Amino acid sequence: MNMFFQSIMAGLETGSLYALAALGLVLIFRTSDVINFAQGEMAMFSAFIAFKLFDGMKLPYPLAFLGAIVFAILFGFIVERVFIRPASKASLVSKMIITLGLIMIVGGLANALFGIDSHYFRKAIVADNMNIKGVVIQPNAIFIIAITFFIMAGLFYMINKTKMGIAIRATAQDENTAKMMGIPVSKVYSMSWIIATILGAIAGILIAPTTNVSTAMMGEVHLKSFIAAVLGGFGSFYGPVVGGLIIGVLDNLVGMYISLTWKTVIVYGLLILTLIIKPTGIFGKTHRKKV
Amino acid sequence: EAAVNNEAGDKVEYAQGITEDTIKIGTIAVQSGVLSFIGTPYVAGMESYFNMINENGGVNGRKIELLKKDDEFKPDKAVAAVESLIYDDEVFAIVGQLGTPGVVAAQDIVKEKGIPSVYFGSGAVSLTKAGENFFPVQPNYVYEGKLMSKYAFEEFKADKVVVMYQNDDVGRDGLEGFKDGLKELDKSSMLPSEGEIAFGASDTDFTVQIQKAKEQDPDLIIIYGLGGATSGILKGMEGLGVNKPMLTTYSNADASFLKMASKGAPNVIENLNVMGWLEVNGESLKPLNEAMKKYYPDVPVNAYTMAGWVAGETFVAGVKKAGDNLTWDGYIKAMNNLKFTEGLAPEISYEPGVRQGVTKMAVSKVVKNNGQYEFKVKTAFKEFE
Amino acid sequence: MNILKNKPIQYILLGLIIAITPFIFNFQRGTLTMFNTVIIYSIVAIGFNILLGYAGQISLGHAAFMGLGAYISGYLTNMGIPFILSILIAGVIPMIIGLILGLVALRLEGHYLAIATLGFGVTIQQIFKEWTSFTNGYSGMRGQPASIFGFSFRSRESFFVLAIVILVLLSIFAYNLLKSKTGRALIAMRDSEHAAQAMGISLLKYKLIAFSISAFYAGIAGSLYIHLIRFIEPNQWGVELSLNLLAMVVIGGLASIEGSIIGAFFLTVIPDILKEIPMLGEIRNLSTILTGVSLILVIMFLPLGIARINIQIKEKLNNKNTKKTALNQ
Amino acid sequence: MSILKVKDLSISFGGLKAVDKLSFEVKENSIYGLIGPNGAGKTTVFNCISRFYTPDEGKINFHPRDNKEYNLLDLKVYEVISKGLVRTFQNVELVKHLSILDNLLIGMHTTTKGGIISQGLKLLNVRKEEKRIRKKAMEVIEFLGLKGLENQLAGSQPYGIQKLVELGRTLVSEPKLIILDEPAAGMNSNETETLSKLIKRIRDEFNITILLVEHDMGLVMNICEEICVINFGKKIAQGTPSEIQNNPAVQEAYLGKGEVSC
Amino acid sequence: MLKLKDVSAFYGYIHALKNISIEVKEGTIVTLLGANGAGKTSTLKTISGMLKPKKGTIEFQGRDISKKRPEDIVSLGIVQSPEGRQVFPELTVLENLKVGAYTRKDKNIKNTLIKIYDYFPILKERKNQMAGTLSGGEQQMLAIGRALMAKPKLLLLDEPSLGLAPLIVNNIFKIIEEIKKEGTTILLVEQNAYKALAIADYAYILETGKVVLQGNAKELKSDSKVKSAYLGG
Ligand SMILES: Nc1ncnc2c1ncn2[C@@H]1O[C@H](COP(=O)(O)OP(=O)(O)OP(=O)(O)O)[C@@H](O)[C@H]1O
Ligand SMILES: Nc1ncnc2c1ncn2[C@@H]1O[C@H](COP(=O)(O)OP(=O)(O)OP(=O)(O)O)[C@@H](O)[C@H]1O
Ligand SMILES: [Mg+2]
Ligand SMILES: [Mg+2]
Repeated sequence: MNMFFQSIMAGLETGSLYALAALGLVLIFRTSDVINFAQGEMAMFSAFIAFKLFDGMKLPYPLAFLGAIVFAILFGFIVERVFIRPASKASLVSKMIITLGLIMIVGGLANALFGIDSHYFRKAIVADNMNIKGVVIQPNAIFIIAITFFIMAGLFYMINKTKMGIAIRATAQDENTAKMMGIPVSKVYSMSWIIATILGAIAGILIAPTTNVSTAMMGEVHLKSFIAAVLGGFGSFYGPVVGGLIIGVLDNLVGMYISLTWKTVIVYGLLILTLIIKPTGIFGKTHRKKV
Repeated sequence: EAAVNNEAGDKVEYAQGITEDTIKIGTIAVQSGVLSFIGTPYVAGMESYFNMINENGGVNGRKIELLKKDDEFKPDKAVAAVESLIYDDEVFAIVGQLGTPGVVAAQDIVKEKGIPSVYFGSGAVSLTKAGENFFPVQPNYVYEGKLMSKYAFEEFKADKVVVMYQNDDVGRDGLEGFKDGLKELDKSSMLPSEGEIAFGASDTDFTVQIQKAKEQDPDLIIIYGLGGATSGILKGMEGLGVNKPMLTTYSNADASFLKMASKGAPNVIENLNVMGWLEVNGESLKPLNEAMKKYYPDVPVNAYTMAGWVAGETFVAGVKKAGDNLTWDGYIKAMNNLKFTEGLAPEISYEPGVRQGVTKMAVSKVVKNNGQYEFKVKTAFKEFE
Repeated sequence: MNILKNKPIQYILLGLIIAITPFIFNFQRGTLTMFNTVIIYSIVAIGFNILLGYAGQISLGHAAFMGLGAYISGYLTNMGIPFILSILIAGVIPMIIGLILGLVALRLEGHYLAIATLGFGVTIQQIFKEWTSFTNGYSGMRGQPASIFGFSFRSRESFFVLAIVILVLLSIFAYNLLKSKTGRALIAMRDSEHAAQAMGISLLKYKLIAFSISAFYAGIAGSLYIHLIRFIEPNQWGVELSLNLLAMVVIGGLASIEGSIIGAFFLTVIPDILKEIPMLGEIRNLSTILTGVSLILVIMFLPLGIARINIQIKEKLNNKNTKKTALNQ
Repeated sequence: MSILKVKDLSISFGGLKAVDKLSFEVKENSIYGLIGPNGAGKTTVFNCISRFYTPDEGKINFHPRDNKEYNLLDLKVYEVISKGLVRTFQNVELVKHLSILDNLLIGMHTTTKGGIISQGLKLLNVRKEEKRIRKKAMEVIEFLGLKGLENQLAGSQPYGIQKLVELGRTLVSEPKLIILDEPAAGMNSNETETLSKLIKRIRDEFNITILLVEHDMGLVMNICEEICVINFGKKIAQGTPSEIQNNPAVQEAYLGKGEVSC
Repeated sequence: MLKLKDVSAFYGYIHALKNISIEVKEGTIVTLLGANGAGKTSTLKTISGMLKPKKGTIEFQGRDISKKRPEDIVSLGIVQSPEGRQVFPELTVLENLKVGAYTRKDKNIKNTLIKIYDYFPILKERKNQMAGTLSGGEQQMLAIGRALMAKPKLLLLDEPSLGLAPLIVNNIFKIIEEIKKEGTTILLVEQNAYKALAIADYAYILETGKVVLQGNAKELKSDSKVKSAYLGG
């Protein structure tokens, strides 16, 4: 029984990491209809900045964290201005290719600037583990799960309840008409890329203790975050979070009780099955399309 | 045309890539993309060695000219690169081709041409039977696994082990070798089938695997995987408070792995032992460290750098032995008579038909020294007999 | 002269010219191997373009079909089955599996389809890794040289001819198909599913057709691949290749057969050329960065793909306002 | 003889009953108008007939020829056209990136023969088919007065032309019944008049029954022989144009008093 | 209030507006008439900044706005109800209306909303329905309502009666007159020329991108040439 709960606990922690990474993805998707393949790469870059500030410049951890956030603001702004906006009229797949190019640029730059080594980066919360009836609970894991839910709730509020949120959604659906209604569309895009990049940075920094800081650190997490978003549904912010948690937990349970070698096949198989049964994800609403 | 006299005094032409004062060779390694963390230090190590040799006058008056190709770890690019080197650039030898997919894909081409190919950045077993012109150096994973079983038995006195293996060629070969070894030692019962635990190279959460390992209550945990996942497992052990002796592959026997892994797992790291095929005390690493500082100051010195360096050493040892008889036959013959003990590896030698690469390995243990972790050699270099 | 305006004839003539160039000019062997892979990727890209450019269905798992073709063909020829037969089977089996994706696509749109197919691709790749009795797992599978009626296509030049013949045949087939009922139905489905259905076009049928044809092309290309490179392993057939295929057709030009070929050329050759620039080669990873930059530049300045460079330049010269109209077309 | 019989048709969206036990019959070779206030459920009825929606209740029977009768609810959307029933859309749905000619060829999709292999190899039968359908499409293009525009992209045409192309696309399939959703929307009165004449000619020259939804009372009263008025998904009146115009219930719900101008 | 001087605009090669000059006086209703493709919509688009004029000036309250961005033009008080409705399909009716009020900073948004629900009661009934699932006519009402939410100084209406039932059409024209009385200036594009001329003060008739006729609305309405050519006799 301990093993069961321990696997679930670990699954929730990893799942939160996927969810955290997925939230930025979903935000960009919902504002500009772009699947940002480079989200993971951008998160990695920001995590490196935090690491360099902490390890290289010896700043205290909170300051390094903050520094990376400030960097992310700039980074998101630049990426949107330089790469995304000039192609705002391009088709959906063209935008995918742009973010593909972005992977190469950001990844390549990181490689050239930060070197090829992996580095350990400390946890956000360093405290003794708790042990509840044989199940080890790490305070840092609780912190990560809490942050994820906090961000999710914040995004949910912003998108659904604020004026900015409605403007963001309107822009996503019809940029031209949004302009005609006086929405400063370019500001909306900048904003959402900035927020998404910040989310990426937070995800990257929190993931770093698990994966180490390296140019390849986000690979698996990024892929899983996609799956999380789709599984839960791109249409909401709680969908991806639940999707992430499900994948994290499922991965562990399948590994624990079915097969460690076939677990990827099984988990992806379940994903495809879910999508066939519920094409827009678990929480996605299906609108009957009006003819 | 350059020519030499062979033993019988006949005129023999130099092989391609050889002139009076140069030896042109080629290497292939991934140098861009996510996997460049392997290829970059590797090539840097090799090139530093050649630079050092060239600066000291070259080998028998010939400078070594290294052509580098990037295959992005892809077999098709590797094939094209090998062809370019052999047919278009006409190099004398392929030295230190890196990456199992590319090495195996190019195997036929290299064999067909008969060009010497020295050192492979790969632990693929198939190289041991590839042909007379193939000179693998670093131990293959199956052999290492086999040797681990011997150490598990002799050194760790284990009655029960668990093998956590990376679920790809690396880990599976290691596991296979380990099981082979147990069988030969008649100790198959040491590893129950529940003790074979797979993990993915890119996994981030090892809780399930660690719990399964712990459940077996083994005397020794073998971790057969590369640095990223292995450090992840150590962190997991730290988190879950698992304290068992561990033994991992030579791929992790370098200081930068230790530096990274120890920070995430300061308590369990001292349980870690590694296999090693190189003598990596401060003295023997000095030339490498100096050369790297000189030529590639921003590239880390790690297991890959050392591997590249050994590739250079091995090739040059063969050239020295061949003297002026720089035909392919001449070189291969020279290599077959080689017994090279001056390098980082304790001993490299080939006989016709024997292509095992290095077979002597030692176990080192992680120890804490003035607050720093380092490897300390704990056994002699032994072979599996 | 009129006959030269006929696309299939153009394809044949062009194929002929390209096929004999290695016999006239002395290409480097490595370069010729690369050109051979360009032809192979062109075949996948044409199939993929039928799916994406014409039918408007995205797939991020197409590498799996190519891999499947490669494994099947390798396995069969290793068992002694003639190349001709095994290349056909290597096309047909992916085609059948493509039907499964077609069924998925019937229920999914846009991003959901993208990820579902990505999941499909990863799953199949995982199966390549695990099903060792068929694929030989991580150790990889070796392949024989292609041979037809005892003639072995061992040399790079002869393989080039073989690959081009197949490319030309498949290009003509695609062209004819797209210029008739099926092509119109696919485009109708892409532009307006409602109109298509009202006009009697079964979305199920045409999604299945699109997925299975493109899987067929990928399978054929996979088969050629293993007989050219003569080695494959599971890691090749992953997301990276699938995304590269996507980039090929978008960069080359959606809904354009020529574009598919140009895109395959671009994505195979440009990174290598960038590596060769000697001054830059020393700076770590610059080639990767520049490849990314080149992708983005193409999208920004030639949003309709390199194949349509002429109309886009013409429009640019004529009026600055044209970007909108160009995309509306 | 009724070509289309709708009986007790009901459909709701969530709590909203968009169509409520609606019944009406369209006589063969007539021009039949379905009118009603905004949101009354007209487009929804069309969507049920053309099978984009499946009603919660009710029957829709189609009777194109003497000895043939289809229960439309047994059919899938794409099967409807081959039985002789075809529609246009309230918001024009053309294949924007194809020429006008190609759009018409798509209208003949179900009657075009040839398998995938023979299309890919361009066998003789495929070439013959292509010739046949192109000829037919050109005839319709001429009929619509669009000759010369056939190779233009459909998407770049003015709205009015697009509506004509959509009409043409229904004609090439040789239907028995065409249903039109607001064919005159966005047209001025001259254009509407031309359209009225065209619709009449279609009925007269091709013997095609027309069922239409329209808010332009000029057109409706001018060409429809029978009209059904619905409100909140229910029928509130049925009859000839003059009966409808003078029906007080219709005036109150839809027309307004004495407002019909034409 | 609004002055277009010699405005020319293009879509790619297509010369949509050819030296158009139009003036809209404060507090009036001006209507633009003309056949399909005459350039009416294009004129409105150049005013709202969606189509950049190649030549000519557009002055609003004495300021040149021809180079301003659409969102800035809205802030100046020019709002459009676009052709083809263009509601945000996946926002609810209420959210669509809120988007309309995006540029407003005053506190009276609620009142405007009440008034719009008053004009179009159906919108109130459907306030939580996704706009994309509304019927054609309902969407049209929403588009008009959304523009009114901005409380514009100058309202651009592109075929507001499109797809509306006769009863509602009459209503719309009444509403237009009402908002004029409240002080909003209106530029109206309509196919229903009779009705448009009936409420307008001044009218322009466009043909293939040119102004071919202009004048007092009442006069044009009774002009027999105009009648036969544009009003369908
Ligand atoms: N998919 C849907 N989901 C929810 N409500 C819907 C849906 N489709 C239609 N409705 C509602 O059903 C009612 C009928 O819509 P329909 O489109 O049939 O009206 P209509 O009679 O065609 O009106 P109009 O003349 O304005 O086009 C409307 O109130 C509409 O909001
Ligand atoms: N996006 C576009 N791309 C290319 N041409 C266009 C575009 N929009 C309009 N046009 C062309 O510009 C000209 C003027 O069109 P506009 O839409 O302004 O006419 P309109 O008077 O509003 O007509 P309608 O009554 O159909 O709404 C037409 O020839 C039209 O085809
Ligand atoms: Mg309707
Ligand atoms: Mg218009």
